[in-house]
Amino acid sequence: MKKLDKKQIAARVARDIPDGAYVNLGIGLPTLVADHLPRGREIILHSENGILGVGPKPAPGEEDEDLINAGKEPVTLLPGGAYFHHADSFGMIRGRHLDFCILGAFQVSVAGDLANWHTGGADAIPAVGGAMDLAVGAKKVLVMMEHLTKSGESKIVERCTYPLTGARCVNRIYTDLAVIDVKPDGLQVVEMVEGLSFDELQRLSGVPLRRLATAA
Amino acid sequence: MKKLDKKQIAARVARDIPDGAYVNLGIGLPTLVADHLPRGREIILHSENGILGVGPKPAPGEEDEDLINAGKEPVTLLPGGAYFHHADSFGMIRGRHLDFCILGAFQVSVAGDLANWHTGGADAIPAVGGAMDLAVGAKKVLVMMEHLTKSGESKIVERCTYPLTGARCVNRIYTDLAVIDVKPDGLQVVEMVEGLSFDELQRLSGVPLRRLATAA
Amino acid sequence: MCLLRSRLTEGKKVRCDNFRPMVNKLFASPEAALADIPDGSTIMIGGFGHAGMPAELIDALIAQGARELTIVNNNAGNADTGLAALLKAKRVRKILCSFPRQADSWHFDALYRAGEIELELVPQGTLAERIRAAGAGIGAFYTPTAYGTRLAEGKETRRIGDRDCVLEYPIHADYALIKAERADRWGNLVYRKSARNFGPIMASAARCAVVQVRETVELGALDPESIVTPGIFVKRVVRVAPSMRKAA
Amino acid sequence: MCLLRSRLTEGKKVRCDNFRPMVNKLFASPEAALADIPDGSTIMIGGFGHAGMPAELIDALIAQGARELTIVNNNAGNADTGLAALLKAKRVRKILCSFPRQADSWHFDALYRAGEIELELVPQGTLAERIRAAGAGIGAFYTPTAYGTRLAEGKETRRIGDRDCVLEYPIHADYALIKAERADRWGNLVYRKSARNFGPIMASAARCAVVQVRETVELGALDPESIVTPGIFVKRVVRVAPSMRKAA
Repeated sequence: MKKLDKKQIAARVARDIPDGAYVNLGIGLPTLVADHLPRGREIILHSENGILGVGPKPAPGEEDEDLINAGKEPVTLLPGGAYFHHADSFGMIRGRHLDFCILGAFQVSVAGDLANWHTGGADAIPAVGGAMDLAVGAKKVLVMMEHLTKSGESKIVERCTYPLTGARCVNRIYTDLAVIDVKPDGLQVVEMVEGLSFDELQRLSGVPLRRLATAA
Repeated sequence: MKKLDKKQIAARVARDIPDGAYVNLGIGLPTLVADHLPRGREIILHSENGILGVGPKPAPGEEDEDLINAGKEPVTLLPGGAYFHHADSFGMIRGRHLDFCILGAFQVSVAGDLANWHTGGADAIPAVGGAMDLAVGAKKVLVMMEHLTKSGESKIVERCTYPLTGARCVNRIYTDLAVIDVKPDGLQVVEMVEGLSFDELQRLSGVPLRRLATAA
Repeated sequence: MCLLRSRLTEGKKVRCDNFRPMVNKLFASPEAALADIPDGSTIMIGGFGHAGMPAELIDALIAQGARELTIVNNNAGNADTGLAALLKAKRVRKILCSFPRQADSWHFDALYRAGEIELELVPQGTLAERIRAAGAGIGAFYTPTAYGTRLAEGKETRRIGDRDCVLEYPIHADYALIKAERADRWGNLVYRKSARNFGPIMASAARCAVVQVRETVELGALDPESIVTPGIFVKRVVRVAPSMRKAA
Repeated sequence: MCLLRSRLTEGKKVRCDNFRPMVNKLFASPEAALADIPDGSTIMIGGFGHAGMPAELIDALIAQGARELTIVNNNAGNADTGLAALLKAKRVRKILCSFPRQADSWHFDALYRAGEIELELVPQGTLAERIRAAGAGIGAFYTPTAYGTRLAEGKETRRIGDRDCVLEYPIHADYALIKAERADRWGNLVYRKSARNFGPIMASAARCAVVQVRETVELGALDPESIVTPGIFVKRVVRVAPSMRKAA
């Protein structure tokens, strides 16, 4: 089978973002989505440090230390963009005004629980940022991650063993192997990469999956 | 004795507002205070519909329907003034950022309870506006009112018989007869009009008063 | 990848559809912007006095015909036009406001005395904060306002620090009808002077905020530092020319 | 009238005294603006990354010497300067933040592992809302954020509508140290781009908000429609010239 690389996952996520959507891209992997948004669609990116209408990276030498995204990388502002303070910014998030947020994950459970902020290690210094707000706030929470850990275990699990970011919050999972919807009655496979059979995906995932019913 | 008229009460209140104070003037009688603020003091007036730095009435013909105070009268804005929305405006009030608010009253109790929004009549249509927010919000709540009702009863009472605007919120009462502080241990007369004896004021008020101790 | 089906945008939460080619929230007329309001809707109406009152949108709402409305406004109508006319036409089941009684609130007064309208009287700051809470996804909040008064009767209370507080819940709306000064096609708004009042918070609290503006400008013409309501809160914008305003 | 005595302005609630002839909140230096900070104070520090970080005020706080501080910031210091230097000097008893762990947060990491600093980890939106609640006089609020997670353990919860919520309390501060772009002598502020971040809400939540600005302007020079923080929230303003900023 042909696993997707990170850019390909990002491009696949980007394809699902419709014209006019308000979207927050979590720090890390999800920021790649910005580079793959389809041309011809006007998509308005939110950054939780107080920006709507985030534009592309500035040209070298054009960086402005007062204009950064939530990952603290320099960005630009599109025409039509706006600045606001942190309480207003998280009001947008918590108040369900964002159409989508896209988050990375350590684990997602069959119920849509998300774990992406803490490995659970007793010695680990915790840091949560805006992840818990995004997890409960966006109308649709999309997760992008590799399907398996480095040691080959499924990151889609019956129950998260890492500390939760949010309970029952994930709507769709994009991995290097498949696109999977989290439905009230379980996980539903929407797409698989070429050369991957449903049975193989089921075996690798280790949790019950079902195929999307198609018109026979 | 020489009772104060409304303008004289307003002037007396105004004398107590120090330079640099942030002040909200309730609708009705308290708006008169604006006309008597001592020259040479910079006092910043707040209007709960979203203005700081309210200036004097506009010249005739200069009214702007988008620039009105809480009493819906046309006003102006001083240099240094600012506009904001209602939630921010009442955040200022509730968050104890105003140094003073000045309110009219039907009754004030010895404990500092304020009744100024509802006569209690079963048939009366109630209307509260921002009075309850101001009563709990300002650092100091000043009441200005006539000392007696038209039928000669004291408006300073043991217990309010009209519905409360706020409990234990009044700091000082200005009437046409006296200036009275509400202290944790009772009412303390600060000033009386010329020709009025403490005993007479006590008789008219019908609640226990005490004199401010002065250096003998 | 073999695309089976993409149904991602069909979620029922997106009731007021944003998604049009090249985001353009400008509507041709107040009538077009309000055409889909069903009976039984909760509608916030901006304004404090005449400042910020969306007069043409209210007129269009009257013409549109929706009934059994719940209205959220600071007042309950003045004289015979605007909100008062909507009340007079018996289209309002309930009103939430802080200051219904005014010298010229005769239509409200008559309905209220006849028991034909329900009134929820809310202190003005609590009204503003409940609207803001809806927009900001706050489940409920404790406020010191109204503690110990008739307006807190039956409500949960709690002493927090040195203040006794009352528990208050958000006010969500289906529609908000507000007025701003200037908008672009993304729905970014700036207001004018004290006409700002309830506009920004009502826009955030409604599933579908409809804004009448005096002027529309090109995208990018509004200073991003000075935009008061970012377009994310706005679904529909209608330009109402100053001349139309005077005629109304 | 016979004036006996006027004691009206002596209320103990007015801790950070506003009242000077012709309101003028401009201070000569960061040192002057922070001179009175006592040990044990709770201090909010604005900024997200370098944007909005009041570097010169933090330097002055380090020089000033106050100890046993409680700090509220989004992060817990980076590299060796600013907040990290304050931590390194062991002047901080406790920190409230959302994201302490970073590649260069070594001073915090060492203190934390040694048990020499208390950490209250708060989701970023809850941090912002708790600060805003303090400024707006809200006693407490229910938020859906963190429900069902480790960060809600031991907290009151309640189901409201379709969302499970956690009860959260305001964060008040004695001082806020923030950075803005421009101020007038009343303390009205405008910010620059994403440097706005925590400034406006921190100013409102502190008894004494101290602001470093790049520029001061005449009263009336700021557009009243565009003032982000009205002067009522600001007690002290210090101009830090751009050249000083670079040198720091």
